[in-house]
This record gives sequence, C-alpha cells and structure tokens, in this order.
Amino acid sequence: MLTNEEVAQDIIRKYENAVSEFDDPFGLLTFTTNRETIISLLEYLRDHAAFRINFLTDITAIHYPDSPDREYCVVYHAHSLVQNFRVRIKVYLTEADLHIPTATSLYACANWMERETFDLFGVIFDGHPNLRRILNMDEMDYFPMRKEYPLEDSTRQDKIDALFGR
Amino acid sequence: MKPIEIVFYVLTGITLLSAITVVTARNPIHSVLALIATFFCLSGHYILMNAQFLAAVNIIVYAGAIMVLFLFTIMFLNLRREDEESKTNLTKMAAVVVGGILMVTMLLVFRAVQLPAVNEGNFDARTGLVEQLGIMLYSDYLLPFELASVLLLVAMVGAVMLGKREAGDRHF
Amino acid sequence: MASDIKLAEAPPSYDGPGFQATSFDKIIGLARANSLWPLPFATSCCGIEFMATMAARYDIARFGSERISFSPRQADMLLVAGTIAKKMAPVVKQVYLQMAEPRWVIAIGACASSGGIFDTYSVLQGIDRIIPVDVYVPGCPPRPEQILEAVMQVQELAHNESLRRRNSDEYQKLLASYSIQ
Amino acid sequence: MTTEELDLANKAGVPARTDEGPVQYVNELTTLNLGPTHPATHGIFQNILQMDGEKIVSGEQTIGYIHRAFEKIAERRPFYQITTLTDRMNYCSSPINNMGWHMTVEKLLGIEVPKRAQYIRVIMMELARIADHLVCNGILGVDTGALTGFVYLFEEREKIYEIYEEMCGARLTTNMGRIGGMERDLSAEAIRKIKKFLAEFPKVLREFESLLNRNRIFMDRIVGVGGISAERALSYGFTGPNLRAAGVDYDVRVMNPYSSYEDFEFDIPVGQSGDTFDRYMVRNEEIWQSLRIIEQAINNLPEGSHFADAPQYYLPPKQEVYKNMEALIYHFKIVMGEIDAPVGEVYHAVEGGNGELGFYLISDGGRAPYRLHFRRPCFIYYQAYPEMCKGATLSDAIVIMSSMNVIAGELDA
Amino acid sequence: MQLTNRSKQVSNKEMTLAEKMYLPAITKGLGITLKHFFLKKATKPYPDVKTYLGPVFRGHHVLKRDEQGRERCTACGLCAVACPAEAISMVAAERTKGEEALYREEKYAAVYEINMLRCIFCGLCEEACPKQAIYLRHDRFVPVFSDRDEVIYGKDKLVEKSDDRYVRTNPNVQATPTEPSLSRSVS
Amino acid sequence: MDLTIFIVKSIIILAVFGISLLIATYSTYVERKVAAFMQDRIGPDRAGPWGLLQPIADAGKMFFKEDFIPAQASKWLFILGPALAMLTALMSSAVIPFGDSIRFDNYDIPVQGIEINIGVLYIFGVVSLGVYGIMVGGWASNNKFSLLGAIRAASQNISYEVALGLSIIAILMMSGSLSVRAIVEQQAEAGFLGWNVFTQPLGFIIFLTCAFAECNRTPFDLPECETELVGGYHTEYSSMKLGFYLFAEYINMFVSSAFISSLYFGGYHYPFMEQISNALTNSLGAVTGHNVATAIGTAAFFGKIFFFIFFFMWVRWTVPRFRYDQLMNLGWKILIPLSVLNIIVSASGLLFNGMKYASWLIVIVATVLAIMSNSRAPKGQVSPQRS
Repeated sequence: MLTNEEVAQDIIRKYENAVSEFDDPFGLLTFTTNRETIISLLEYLRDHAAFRINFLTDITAIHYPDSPDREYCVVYHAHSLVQNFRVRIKVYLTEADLHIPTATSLYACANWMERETFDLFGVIFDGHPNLRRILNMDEMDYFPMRKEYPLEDSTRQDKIDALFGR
Repeated sequence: MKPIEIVFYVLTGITLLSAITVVTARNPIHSVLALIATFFCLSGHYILMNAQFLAAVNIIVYAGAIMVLFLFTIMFLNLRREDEESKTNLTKMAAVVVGGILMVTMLLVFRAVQLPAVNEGNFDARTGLVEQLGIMLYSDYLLPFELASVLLLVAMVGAVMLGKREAGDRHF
Repeated sequence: MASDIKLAEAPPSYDGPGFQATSFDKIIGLARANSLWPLPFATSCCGIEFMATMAARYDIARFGSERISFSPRQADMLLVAGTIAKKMAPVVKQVYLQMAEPRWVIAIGACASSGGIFDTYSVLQGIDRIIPVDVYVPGCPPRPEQILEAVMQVQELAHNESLRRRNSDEYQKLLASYSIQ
Repeated sequence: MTTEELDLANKAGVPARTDEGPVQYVNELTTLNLGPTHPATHGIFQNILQMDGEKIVSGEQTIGYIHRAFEKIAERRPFYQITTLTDRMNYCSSPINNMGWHMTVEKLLGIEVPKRAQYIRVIMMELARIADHLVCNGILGVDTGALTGFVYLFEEREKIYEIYEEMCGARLTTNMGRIGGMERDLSAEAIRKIKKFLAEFPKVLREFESLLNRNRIFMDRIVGVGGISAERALSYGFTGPNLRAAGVDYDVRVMNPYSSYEDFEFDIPVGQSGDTFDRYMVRNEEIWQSLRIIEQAINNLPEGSHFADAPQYYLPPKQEVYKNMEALIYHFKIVMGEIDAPVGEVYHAVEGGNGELGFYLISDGGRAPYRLHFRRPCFIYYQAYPEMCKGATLSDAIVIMSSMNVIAGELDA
Repeated sequence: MQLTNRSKQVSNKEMTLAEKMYLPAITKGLGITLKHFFLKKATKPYPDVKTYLGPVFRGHHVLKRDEQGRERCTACGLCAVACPAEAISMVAAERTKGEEALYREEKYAAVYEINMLRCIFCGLCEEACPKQAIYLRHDRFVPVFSDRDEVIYGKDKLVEKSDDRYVRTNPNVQATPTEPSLSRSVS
Repeated sequence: MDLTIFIVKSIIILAVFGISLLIATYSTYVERKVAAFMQDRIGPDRAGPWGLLQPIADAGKMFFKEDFIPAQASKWLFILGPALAMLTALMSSAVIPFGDSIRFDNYDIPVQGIEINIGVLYIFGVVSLGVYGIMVGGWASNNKFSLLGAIRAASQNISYEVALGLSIIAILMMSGSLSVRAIVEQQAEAGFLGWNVFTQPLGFIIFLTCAFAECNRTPFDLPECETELVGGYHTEYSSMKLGFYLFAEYINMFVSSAFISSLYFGGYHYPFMEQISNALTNSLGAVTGHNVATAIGTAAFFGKIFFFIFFFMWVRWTVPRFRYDQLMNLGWKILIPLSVLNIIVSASGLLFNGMKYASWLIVIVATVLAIMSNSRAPKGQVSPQRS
C-alpha cells in the first residue's frame, strides 16, 4: 500500500517548486501544480514503476470568482488501480488566461472530459483535437457553470419568486 | 379473330412498347422495370405456345433473379442522376453500323429459314412441357447443352476471380 | 397558448354533416381510438416507465397500441416521455411535422409537460411551447397506470373527433400558432 | 431543401435527402444518421456513421440532447434536495446514485451510519443493480430481435419495483435514502417480498439465459463484436461491467468498500476480450452475484436503528417536533437547508450500474454545495464507441451501443 | 489485469457442435415460449383492476383536516422551501374571529397552489411539514390533464373533503419516516 | 365449358381469394395475441369481445390516415411498390389444392384456383417476384433506411430462393411431377408415414428455413428490423399503403404455410382418410359422401395451415435475428450445400431399389455427432456458482 506521504515526497523530489499546497482531505492526496507541469506530472505518475497511477478518473473545473488570479481551478483525479491509490491534482488559472495543455495525448478519456469542462467553464485546453461544446448547443454564447450566470430558464412562467427562501 | 389471336396481338403490343421503354427511359430504374415487364410478356408468349415450363423458368430466372440483381446494382450505384455523358459522334456512328449489320443478318436469316407452322394433325400438346424439353436437351442437344454449361462455369470462375480482391493481390 | 389546445368540435351549422356522416364519423373514430400506434419519443426516466407499460404487467397491447412505430409516418400518437432539452426541441418538432394526420401528442411526466425540477437554461419548459399537446401526464415519472389513463384519454379524443376537424380552420389556426405549416 | 432543413432532418434521424436522391455509392462512403430518434438509440444521442456498404468506417457522436444541468442545479439546492437530482441521473438504478450521494455527504459531515442502515442500503443498491442489468441485457435481446426474454425480465423488474414501493412509495425515482440513514426501516412486508424475489427470480433468469445465452444466432451476433483491449479500455476510462468484460477485475465495492460491502462474499465476474458477449455475460453473472449479496444481507440483517444518531442532520420524529423545542428548531433548520456543513472537499465513489460513479463535492459551509461534480461512467466510456464499432456492420453498431448500456441521464447530466 | 483474488472468468465463446447446429437451442427456446403460452398471465387489466400501490405510495396531494375538521395547514412555507421543483406556492393569512372552526392555527393558507405538472412526487413536502398537514395519498393518482389551465391545483382540490377523509389503510406502516401513524390521528 | 362448372370454379376462386384475405387479416390479430400470450400478457382485449375487432379497427384507421407521399419520392413507383407486393402475394395462392374435389352433376371440380402441371414452378415464380414490391417501394421512398431495407430484402430473397428450390428437388424426384396436386395425391396414396416430412426431414427443415427467409419473418426479418432500420423498406409509408405491405407479409405467410402443408404434410390428406371417405360414401351416398369427405380434408388442410402460421409466430417471438452477413453465410454456405447433399443422398436412395427414407441418414449422423461432441466438450456454459 502506498501512503500519501511516500507519494508526496517522491513528487516533491521530482518537481520541487512546481508543486505545492499538499493536503489530504478525507485521506485523498491533494496538491496543486501549474499548467506547465501538469501534463508531465500526469505522465510521470502514469509511467512510474511503483505508483502506476494510470487511470484518469476525472477532469473538472471549479470557478472561484472571488479569489483574484485564481478564478479557475482545473481538478484532475487520477487513480492507481494496482495500488488502489487516488490522487487529486489542482491547477489554478486566471480569468484572463484560461489556457491549459490537453491530456488527450496521455489518456483517451480526457477528450470528452475536457470538452465538457470547456463547455461548462470555458477553460481552453491547448492542443485538444476537437474542442467544441459537447453538452450544450453550439450556438450558446456563454459558459453556464460560471457562477455569474443564472440557472433558471428565463422563460418559465409558472413560478412565483416572491415566496420563501428564494 | 380468335380470342387467342387478340391475346397474342395485345401481348405483342405490350412487349414492343415495354421494350422500347427499356431503351428510351432516361431513368435506369424505369428501364429495368420496363425490362421486367418485357420478360413477363415474353413468358406470356411462351404460354401461348404451350411452353409452360419455359414460361415459368423465364420468370423465375430472369424476372425473379437476374433482374433483381440488376435493380440491386443500379440502386447501389445510384444512376438516377440524369447527366448522361454526351455521346461522341463516333459512338453514334458505331451504334448505327452495328445495329444495321444486326438487322441485315436477321433479315437474311428470316429469308433463309422455313418458319415452322402448326400442323394440327400431328400436334403434340406435350411438346413444350418439361419432360419433352428434358429429353430433347439430353439427347439431341447434349453437346450444345454441355458446352453452354462449361461456358457458364468459366464465366462464373472468371467472375469470382475478378470479384476477389485481396490486399496485395494481382488483379487479372 | 395552452388554452388554444382545447379540442374544439367543428361549429354546428345548417349544412353540417347529416346523420349518416356523423355515424360514419363515429365508426371511424372508434376504429382510430382502438388502433393508436404510438411513437415513443423516450429520452429518460419516463421512457423506462413506458417500457414497463409495454411489458407484461400493464400491457398497452390491450388498447391496441403495442405496435410501436418508430417511423413517424406510421404513428398516430407521439408519446414524449422524458426531458426535452432545448437541443432536442427541433427534433421533437420535426418528428411531429413528419407524422401523418390525425396525430395526437401525449406529454408524459413532469419534464416533458413543464420542465419539472429542471428549471434550467438547457431544458425546454414544456413541449407545448413547440408542438400542440393533447394530454399531459403528471408524475415524475408517472406510473404506467397513468400512462394508460393518458392513452384512454386520447382514445376518448379520437373517438369523439369528427373526420373534418383536421381540415378545420380552428385546427389550422392552432397549428399556425405553433408556426407549423 | 435548405441546409437547415437538411440538418434538422438529419437530427431527426429521418432520411436525409439531397437533391440528387439517395446517396448510395459502392465505393464511396455513405453517411448514416443513427439518432437521436433512431429506435436503437432510445432517443438520446446521435451517431453519425460513415459507412462503406454495411461496414462502418468511422463514427462521431453528438450528445447533450438531454443535458439538464445537474451540476448547476446542485449549486442552488440544499444537500437533502439533491437526492431528487441524483435519482434522475442513472434512472435505471436510482438507489445507487441516491445512496452514493448520501454517503458522500455523510463523509463530509462525518456521520457514522449504523450497520442496519448500511445493510438496507446494500440490499437496495444490489436490487438496483439487478434492475439496471436486467434492462441492459433485456434491451440487448430486443436489439437482436428477441423481444420475449425482455418482457420476462421486465416482469421481474416490476417485482423489484414492488419492493421499492414498499420501502418508499415510488418505482423509479425512489428518493429512498436520507442523509444519515434510510427514510424507513425495512418493513416485514418488504422483507417478505425480497425473500420471495430471491426465491423466484433465479428461475426466470435461468429461463432467459436458456432463451439466449447459448443460442447460436444470438452468440454469432455478439461474440467478437465491439471488442476492446484492457489497455484501451483503461485509457478510455472504462469502469464497471464494461471494464470487467475486458478482463480487469476492478470493482469499487471490493477495492474501496463502502457501506459494509467488505462483509459480503461475492465474486467479480470478468470476461476475456471486452466484446459484446463478454459484457453481456459479465452483467448476467453480476445479477447472480447481486442475488448472493442480497441473500447474505437479508439473512444477516443486524438489529438496530435505520438512521444515525445525528439530530442536526436527520429529521426528528414528528411527535418530537410538536413537543420538543429543540427538535422543532432542528426540523426547521434541516428543511430550510441551514445545517452546519463543514468546509471541505470530498470525492466518494460507488459502484454504479455502469461503473465508478463518483461524487466530487466542494463545500464552502453554505446550505448548498459550492460545486458538485458527478463522475458519470457512461459519459466517460461512451467516447470509445466509434473506436469499438469501427469495421463492424450497422447491426453490430446497434448491439454494441445497447451492450454499453448508455443511460441518457447519466451521459448528459 | 488481475487486481484482486475474487475475479472469476464467466464467458465461454466456444460452441459445441450441437450449439453450432442452431436447432437444439432454438427448440429449447421454443419450448420455453410455449410453456409461457399456457401459463397464467401477469397482466393486471388496469382500468378494470386497480393495482395495489403499496402502503406509502406518493400520489395525489391532500391537505389534511384535523379531528374537528379544521385545516391543519398553518402556511409556514416549509413545504414550499423543501420542494425541489418549486411547485408549491401559498399566501398566508391571519385567522379572524369566527374562523376557529375552519383553521386550527392562527395563521392559515389563504391560497395554496400546487402545480401538478411541476411536481415530481418526491414526498419531501410531506416530510417537511411540521403540522402534518400535507400528505401524498397512497391510494389515488393525480389524473391526466388535457388542458394546461387545469394543472394548478388550488385549495378546492387539495383540502380533503369532510366526507372523504383520507386514511392510510395500513396502520403499521409509517407514512413518513417520523410520523406517528396517521390513522390514529384521524377520528 | 359448362356454365355451372364456370360458376362453381368462380366461387372457388373467390373463396380462395376471400379466405386468403380473411386469414391474413386475422393473422395480425392472432400474431398480437400469440405474442402477448408468449410474453405473459393478454394482448388486445378492448376492441370488441376479446379484442376481436382489432384488425378491423386497424384497417379502418389506416384507410382514413393521411396518405403521404414524400416530396422527393418518385411518385408512381412509390404507389406501385405496395401494389406489387399485394398483387404477387395474392397471386400465389391460385395453385394450392385446398381440397380433393367437389362432385357436382357428375363433374369432379377440384377445390383449387387453377390446376396447372407446373404448379410448383408457378409458386416459385410468383414468390420470386414478391421482392419487387419491396425493392421498388424502398427505392422510391428516397430514404436511406428504406433503401438499405430494400437492398437487404433483394439479396436475401435471391440467396434463399436457390436453397428453397434445391430443397424440394428430392420431392420432385420422388413424385415425378411439378404439379402440387400430384404431389399431394402421391402423399395421400403413400399414407400417413409416406408424408414427405417423414421421407425428407432434412429437406423439410431447409425448406422451412428458406420459407421464413422468403416471408421476411424473424429470424430473417432484416429488411424491416426496426432496431436497425427504423421501419426498413416501409419507413416512409403511411396509411393503407403501409397496410398493404403488412398485409402482403401475412398473405405470404399464409401461402407459405399452405405450400409447406401441401408439399410436406400431405395437403388435404389426413390419417385414415381412405377409410373415413369410404364410410362416408357408403352412408351418405356417392355425391354427398364425397363432398363431405372433401370438406373434412379441406378442414384438415386448414388445420395444418393454421399450425404453420402459429409456428411462424411462435418462432418470431422466440429467436433473435441474424446479421446480414451471417444470413448470407447460412444461405450460401450451409443451406445450399446441405440441400445438394440431400439431393445426392435421396437420389442414391431412390436409385438403390427405391428407398425413400435415405435422407434420414444425414439427420441421424448429425444427431449422433452432436450428442458425441456435447458429451465430450466441456460444459457449454461456465456454470456460475448458484447459491
């Protein structure tokens, strides 16, 4: 069994300053890196002889409109099936420069996950083979999961908003 | 006119009409359908001559199988677009020459042969039936029959060879 | 808009159909009512309940409706079961347009009828915004019994509909209000 | 015909026509639209297939036809209302989604759920898994032309629904669990029904198996169709039965046991080459394994409460609300969604009907999640579809599609 | 790739000669379907036979009256908050003198509307109600609508009729997780 | 020709026509009921008593459904398609002998549309034309799914016709006639165990399989399989044109059943026909007795037809369908060689002092091989641990 400590030490040794903010909420190793390192880091973890973190569980993003220069956070969850070890990697991006390299060269499944993230948040994955909207209509002109956009369909007629709690 | 003659002339008329349609129709599908109609009428003629077996086989083989394949191919190829390549004068000339020669040959043949007529006295109602046909084929016409079958076999093998395309194979 | 959907009979007039015509109407109405071939436009949960309606326990076949026709040309009633997103809306409309008259529409479940809990930017808030709906079925998803109720309701409509209704001005107006034709 | 109309027609799965008539060339590629209204896509996604005759050369999918913005809604709803969303995600096996979500929240809130509640959850989740696999395998039968087996299975599914009804009063979107336990304890009637189901179901399942499993027509249709190697499957993020069919015995229930799954004995069925037959057989066997689990759980059902002792998160009994001021306050706080949720982030995965169903929850201490992301197995593995049906025929494409068990609600979120 | 020791190979793609010959399997299948041909049918002919919906089915909403026939609802609004579909809306009013026989508490819902097409019948309102005023009947569905205007149910359709009191048939089953068995509270 | 004979003949022809239609109509109802019963359902029961009016409701609806001709379709061919399908379907029942003969004024009038000495070929010819209805309709619809359906139908019909023809050659060798009536009568003479199904078991299986394919019934219903091709060749058809297509399918099924019964199950022959017919003529007199015996024979024939119609449905609701290439493989690589083998074995048997049961040899060998392989091979199914 791998321990969080062990993996964290190894990563720090390899990437030194490029990784930071190590944490383990509910036992899941979490750390932050930057967009220059992320692909090489994922590749390193995938090909690591001992860790074999070779399963990309998930890619998603989070919008923090209130934290300047760290408005967007792209979160990768990876998993080593052999070691049964999970890791969460975060990359913070600024509103002005929403670019991050794509992971499609490493994992085939990254394709749609990145398209979804682009569709919902507008994060641009550089080098993605087909970065189009996936869930929403192509004509949509905003990124609906960003906090500033409303959830509701503006055309609903049968709702009275004056009521409790809304 | 006897009723049978009326039937004959009507049938012949339809045959000719549909045969002409085969040639003139611009849409290949219509052309094929007209050809099927032609085969039907021909089968009708066979029946008039009491050759029931031939009539049935004509329908089964030609109308039922070969024309289906024709139709099949045409549907696949989508020849519906009516942009026929314009024929050059040379081809037109060649067509006229070939057609003319064929006509001359036919006329000569018709002049040479004695058209058989029905002799009511010794007419055998079973002439066109399958037994007679079989006996004829396997006795008097054995050689042509076998030759034809060899020819068909060769054609079939050839078709298989042509149709078989494998990577790196030489095409014949 | 919704009130337009009310199924109005042709206005009675002195040159209206005679007795024979009306009884003929009734017979054809009866035939139609008992032979409603559904086109299940099933997208989500309600689609599973529609399958349950087709299956042994509820057996929509009893109403003569088990012959599901996925070709819109052959269908008599469009069962929209499940959420219709805005991306899907034109497809629903297209399918409706391709159906041959007479056609009925059932909106099965909260999502198809009104959007249900999905009051979101991507979900159409009820298919009656794009096509006229004859019967709404509440529930999320409705029980198969309720779907059968809806089928019976459509049978009722089909039975009582005059043969001329689909050519009437009112019907054309209704379609025009959905900018159809 | 304008391009828009053409496009619409394409989308409707209805005959795209061009002015030149049907485009069918022997050596040229045909584009065929499967969906969104094609019967085999069950109305939810579109596959544009490039075909050479009946052979598929390449394909591209369009999804999002029932995108419902679950994640956005989740940011506006208190924790307990999100259950209604998860129910509608994989509607074939909603209790799994439902309880997966509750376990995620419990993990965040630090609630320890009593053993009995965990066992009840296991029973419900395994019933849901059976229901899910029944639909998938039944539909596979339908798509190969054998409708009857599907109807037999659906009748059994009705019996599972009956158990749900006994538990919560709904059939499909059950809304069964609660944060901190179950809504209701297993009633005597429910236990009786479960036992009856356990006794009667295997007969029907065996009947279904002998209708299809070793029938050569059926086997020919699915053996060797849509195979995928373990490496590609992992790269495509396959999980669940589809990954196991490729020969990787990854099962969240065994690797990261939750809700007392470590107490039960069951096997992980695996296939050989990840083709449709393997997927079918793996699902088929999983039904048997689920039956084993349910049997163990129902026989060893521990005594105790069916909800955790966490009054600030679990609704107090109604008579308490009347008498007890504290209970009344809790009641109002819980219903208003103003429970004290800690700040933090949780990832919790359960073995859904289709694979690893993950919930990534970020809480900022407010009444609703700050961000909730669902790892939907369907969404991730469905991207492999064009690769899997390359070189197959149109009929194969359809059985591959149904054997992958793509559930629209899960696919599009 | 083997990760655990619990895996088990389940698919066998080799066919025996008998299986390759199609007919044995088909005959077996024919036998099964023929058996079912003569078996008892599972169908419950719906409008003629009403299905048992379970003891806690979530059907038509009802606003309960108490033993003396007074409306229980106090228009606190918890149900509206708890409703994920936001289908419930209400207007509260103060009870005036002389209305004590009508309303149990000082406040009552002058208007109480549920949009039946929005409602997803999740039962959260029933659970949220601190006064046990709203219930989802276990014995009745909401009927289908053919007009969009009928779908908003007001108090006229929701409040239970005094001659048609709603009682759960099975007193042993809890209606909500925490309810003290409704049948006892009804006279 | 005598006028009475003409009238009786016309009545018979009309009756055959009418009965074909009636049976086809009610086949739709029976199909729905059979499907329902096999699936533990009860099927249509609300249109009339036991849903008996269901087919009439369907027909009534279809007549008054909007008739739709797609804008891009080629109009005449679009109409021609269903008409052809219906025409060929109805034509084929003409040569089926439905019964022995009606004795009337010293005339024996066979209960048959028309007796020709190439009846078998006639049926083959007409059946082979049936595919035109599908092809023309599918092509004219101008829809990819329809076209695919049409193409599938065409290739399927051509392929299976060959095996269909080859499979009955052994019967033709035994009977020495192409007349359906002659074949039936020959079986009647040979008695119950002389029915061709007992002399030609393999031929029967091949013929039955091909008959399924020619009727486009499951497991060979690829031209219209709805999970792949929506509606197949009739995707674009609505109203009664669709009705004609569906109808033609059921008429084909009826004719196939009749043909199978005549060729392999002794047609209107039934066990102890001779004795019963003799007893009847003795007790009721030559004319009435003969006619009653004919009626019983006809009833027996219809019984056989109904069984086969039921069998068609029974199979449909049991087995999955083939894939296109597998269907071709089955036709060309299995059924045709098998039927050739059957011809060779049967012919050898016939040459070898007229043994009619030679075909059993193949069946027995195959069965023995199958049993041996089954017992030797590991158990087919990895039997899961059942608790």
